[in-house]
Amino acid sequence: MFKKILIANRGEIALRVIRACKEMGIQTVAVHSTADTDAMHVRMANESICIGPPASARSYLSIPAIISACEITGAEAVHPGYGFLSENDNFVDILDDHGIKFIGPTADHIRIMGDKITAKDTMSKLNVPCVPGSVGQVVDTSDAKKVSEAIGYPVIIKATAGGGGRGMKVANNQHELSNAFSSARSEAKAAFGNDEVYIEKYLTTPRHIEIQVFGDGKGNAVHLGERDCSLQRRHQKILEESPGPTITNQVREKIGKICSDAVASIHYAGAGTIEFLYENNEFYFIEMNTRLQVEHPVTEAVYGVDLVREQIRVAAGLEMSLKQNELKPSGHAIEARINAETLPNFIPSPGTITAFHSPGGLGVRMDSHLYNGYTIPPFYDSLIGKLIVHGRDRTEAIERLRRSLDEIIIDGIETTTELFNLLLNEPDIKNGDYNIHWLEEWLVKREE
Amino acid sequence: MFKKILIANRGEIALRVIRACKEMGIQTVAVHSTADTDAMHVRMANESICIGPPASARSYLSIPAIISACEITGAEAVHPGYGFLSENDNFVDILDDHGIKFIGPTADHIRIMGDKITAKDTMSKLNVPCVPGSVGQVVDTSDAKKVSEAIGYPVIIKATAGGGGRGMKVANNQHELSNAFSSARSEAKAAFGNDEVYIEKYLTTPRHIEIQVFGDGKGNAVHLGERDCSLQRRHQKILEESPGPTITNQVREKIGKICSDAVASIHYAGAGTIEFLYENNEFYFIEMNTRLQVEHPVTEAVYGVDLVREQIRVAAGLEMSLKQNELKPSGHAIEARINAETLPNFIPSPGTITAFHSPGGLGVRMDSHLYNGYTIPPFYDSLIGKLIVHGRDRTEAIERLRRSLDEIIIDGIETTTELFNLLLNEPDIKNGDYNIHWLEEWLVKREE
Amino acid sequence: MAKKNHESDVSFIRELAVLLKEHDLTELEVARDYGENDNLNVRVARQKTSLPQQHITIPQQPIDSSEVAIVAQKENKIPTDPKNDPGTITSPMVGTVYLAPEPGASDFIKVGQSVKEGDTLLIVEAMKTMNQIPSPKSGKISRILIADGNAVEFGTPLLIIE
Amino acid sequence: MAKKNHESDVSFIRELAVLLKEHDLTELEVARDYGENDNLNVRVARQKTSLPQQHITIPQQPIDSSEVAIVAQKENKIPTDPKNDPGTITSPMVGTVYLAPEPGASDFIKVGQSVKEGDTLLIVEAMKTMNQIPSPKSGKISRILIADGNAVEFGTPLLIIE
Repeated sequence: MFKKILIANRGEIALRVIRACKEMGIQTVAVHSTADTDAMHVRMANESICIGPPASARSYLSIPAIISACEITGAEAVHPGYGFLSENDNFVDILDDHGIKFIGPTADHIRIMGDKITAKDTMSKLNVPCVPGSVGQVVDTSDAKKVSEAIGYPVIIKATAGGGGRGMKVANNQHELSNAFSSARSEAKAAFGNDEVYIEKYLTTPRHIEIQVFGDGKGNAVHLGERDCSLQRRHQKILEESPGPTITNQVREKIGKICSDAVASIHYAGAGTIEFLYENNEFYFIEMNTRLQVEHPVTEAVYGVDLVREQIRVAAGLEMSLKQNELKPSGHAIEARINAETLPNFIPSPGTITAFHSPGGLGVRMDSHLYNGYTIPPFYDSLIGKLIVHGRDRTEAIERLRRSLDEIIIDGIETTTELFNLLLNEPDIKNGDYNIHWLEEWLVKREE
Repeated sequence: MFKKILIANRGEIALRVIRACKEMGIQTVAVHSTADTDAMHVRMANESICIGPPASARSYLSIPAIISACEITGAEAVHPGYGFLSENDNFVDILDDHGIKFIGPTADHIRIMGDKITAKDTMSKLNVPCVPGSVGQVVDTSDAKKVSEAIGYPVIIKATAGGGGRGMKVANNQHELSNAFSSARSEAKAAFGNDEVYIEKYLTTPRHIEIQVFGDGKGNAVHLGERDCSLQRRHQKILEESPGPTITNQVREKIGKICSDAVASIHYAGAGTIEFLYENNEFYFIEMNTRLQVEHPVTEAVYGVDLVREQIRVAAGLEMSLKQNELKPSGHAIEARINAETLPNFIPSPGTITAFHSPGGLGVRMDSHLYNGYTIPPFYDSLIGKLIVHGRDRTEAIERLRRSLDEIIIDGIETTTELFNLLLNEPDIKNGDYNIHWLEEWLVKREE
Repeated sequence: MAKKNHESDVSFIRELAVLLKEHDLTELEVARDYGENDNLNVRVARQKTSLPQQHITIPQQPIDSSEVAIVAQKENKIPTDPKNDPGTITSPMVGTVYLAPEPGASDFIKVGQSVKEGDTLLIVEAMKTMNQIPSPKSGKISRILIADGNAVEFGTPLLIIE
Repeated sequence: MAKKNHESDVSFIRELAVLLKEHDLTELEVARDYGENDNLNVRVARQKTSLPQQHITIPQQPIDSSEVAIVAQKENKIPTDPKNDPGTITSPMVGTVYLAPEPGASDFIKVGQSVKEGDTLLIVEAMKTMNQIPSPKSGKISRILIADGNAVEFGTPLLIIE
């Protein structure tokens, strides 16, 4: 087992990893920018290194600074958390060159899944259900028309290099196609310097269902069921739950096995998430995230596992302790992401926390790097806490979320806590009757 | 279901009950003394009533004040928590007279179990293993000698009306007996106004193992395994865990079934705990607590249940939702009781909390009524928080306890937090190798 | 002379008050001796606050029975804080207040009336028992702070005897 | 006279309040005697609020490599805080400092030496790369704050140029 791990991240996820390390008796090194000198992850780690100025590009994204921090502290492994360098294959290659273990999959797996077309090709060959669409890129309008007619309207045109919703256009019929096609291309060019696009079937009211997988890198893998993350605003997840309100045991077992078989066969190592759109009882592969997800605690609650501990174990060459026949979902878990943002427009609200009180009691987990007197710097993500509740069933989880939201005190800044109180009063949320458009439509309705 | 419940308690347990009520959509009434105006349970309840001055006898123990508070608020039921009026049969009778539901067993069951001799007789008839001893009270020295020879030395002489260690004397042999007998009697007389004593076999190095039971009052009951609460100082539990480090599945199933059968056959309603001494693989009944225990969260963690919710359900006449065949222990849980006390002599340390920070993350539950700026009054129990951790096995639970103890911040007063850091470094604790004398011996050793 | 001093003192104190607010202070103590040996003692304190009362969410549900209105909202019902008045008689128990010995009868006391120590002031009903509350001293009833049928907590101000 | 006193007193207290705030103090007590025996007693207090650094337990394990001593303990190694010195040159990167171009060679700079803008001051090794750190200005080396082989963070003070 590693003696010392460097955590190449900040905020709640750095704290999450440090907690796992402490429980495993592993020394921790926190890295931080000058803006994060007083951050919780710096305080909780055994050692800390300032690696650069506030701008992420020169600190948390600076590969030389992080490698150098490993060298001077003697850290044997790096946990990347999520975001920042967690899906940067180049970083993994450089760590390999320096003999430092990356706690995550191989650079090759990151590369494959990082390219949307290669990822889809790979998954398709591994029997993972994909959205019908073009084989590779589509170069011109006539090609686009042929493809679209074959798969049926509506279709969506997407940038090969894309992400975050940029370079995406929907065409509902043949007439809209050529405009959508050319505007997707020019947007892709502007956003990513690359105008390659591809076409897929456009699903109108799908849910976002993702399957948590875990591989040992030696050809064994398990799945840990699904999370329904359909409640999104601008492609940012707001609330996640497991089990998915519409997913039966039978459906879970079937898609779960497809996913674990797929990652097993490519000898995938560590935690991964295969994201799907789900409509009319069919799954359509979107992408695979080759890292820990923000919402991983939902799965931890339902399956009673520690995914970060497992990541570290597997990275250290130990056997995976997860066994498919022992992984039985129990109860229901919901995560509410609490952001330092002002409602209703979700404008970032950095500042000093003048009072902080965590909710407690049965079935409540709070993952937050806040403390009384902490100043949230304006340079990074606005996620300041994740409230995860677990109950024997969905109703109990919802009521537990409601009462623990009431207990949270975060003063001095604006937060999105109130949003969840409003959501939990909505019949659609109570009934689990929502899709990926529900939240944005609801927000529009509220403004009117 | 009840619309409104009055909680006849304070501190963390009042908060615990309020949380359960909120999750069940039940309105809550907090009662409080003038010393507790700013207490957390008062803040979290829907309504609050000041029932008297700081002295418990005139507030939390005042039956007229509590009944009256029920009447003016329209509360239909009372949850007594633990301590105070929770095992007062007279209180239950008066509530019955006023048509207010007591959330707990009947007054008769409380009466039976409140008298040590009747309790033992009852349990003995229900096949619950008891400590060999006198049949009823022992009136004189010659009688005492006969009994002691029959059961074998060492023996212990105990006050019938006793509790808290007062009126208890050990005799290791015949020569010590008459002194021990007469001093136990006079101590009993002084402490309880009643010099009735009885004699039992004295166990030298037993563990304290208790079985959590739950009955529906209609002849059905379940058990939820055991808790090992051997770490005690002056008969006060300090740390509890489940499963017990020395209890096998087979032993658990056997004693568990004996206990659940016993409470089922007397139509016991609600939560109860049957306490045993455990030595050489034998259980010896001590007493039955006819209420929720401080350490109930340990069981909740291992069995994934909400005991307070279940108490309320059963009191409201609903079916018990616990089913023996669904109650499977999972993982390991430990509770550390955090007291406002100054080490090494456990002297109460009331005062104002200048900083409070709860531990968080996976597998951590904090039940505490503290908040930043709260002033702990000097009039009540020194328990200020319970830190409960759950892990996949005992080692994981211990490491999780260690790291979460590190995260707690309680400034402004002295607490016993540091005690647990010391305990967790002891090989005996790591190995689960301790009995009811271990902690006191360890404390003496440390002072030397 | 004194008058003039008062004026300047008041303006001095006002300026201190402004200072206190402006600089987010919590305490300011000044002892100023004028005269031969001019002397100035100042103590300025600024305390960080932690978790102020109002930050704990107390979901105050509307209370349906008018009887218990006083329980949650007593601050609103009582014109000025009688807690500090030395003549205030507070309730010795939780219960329901009755001003008259029985329905339809006239009240035990009225504002302006003189009472002697031991005179019954009102009744607090608790556990179906009518508890006559005797006056702890002689004097004149200057205010009655509760209405017939009100629910009262332990310590709720009932009336003021001057 | 009194008026004038007030004014100067208030302005004096205002300055105290500003001091309090600027330096994050919680209390300031001044006793000032004017006149023959000028006398000034001051008490300054600063209270740690909420979650001060030292309350978070940072189990500082003994760091085995002398190289990284500076990482955890830099406050102890540096005599006075050079962060406020305008002539302080800080490390532009994380790495290991070398004062000489190669083992056995003499150091790039010595205390008392004059340097010109662009002169190499020392080397910071990061990712096996030797990064020569040029002087950002001309001046005289007044202090060297790190030792050969020390590990440095981003922003660690390296030396002072006057």
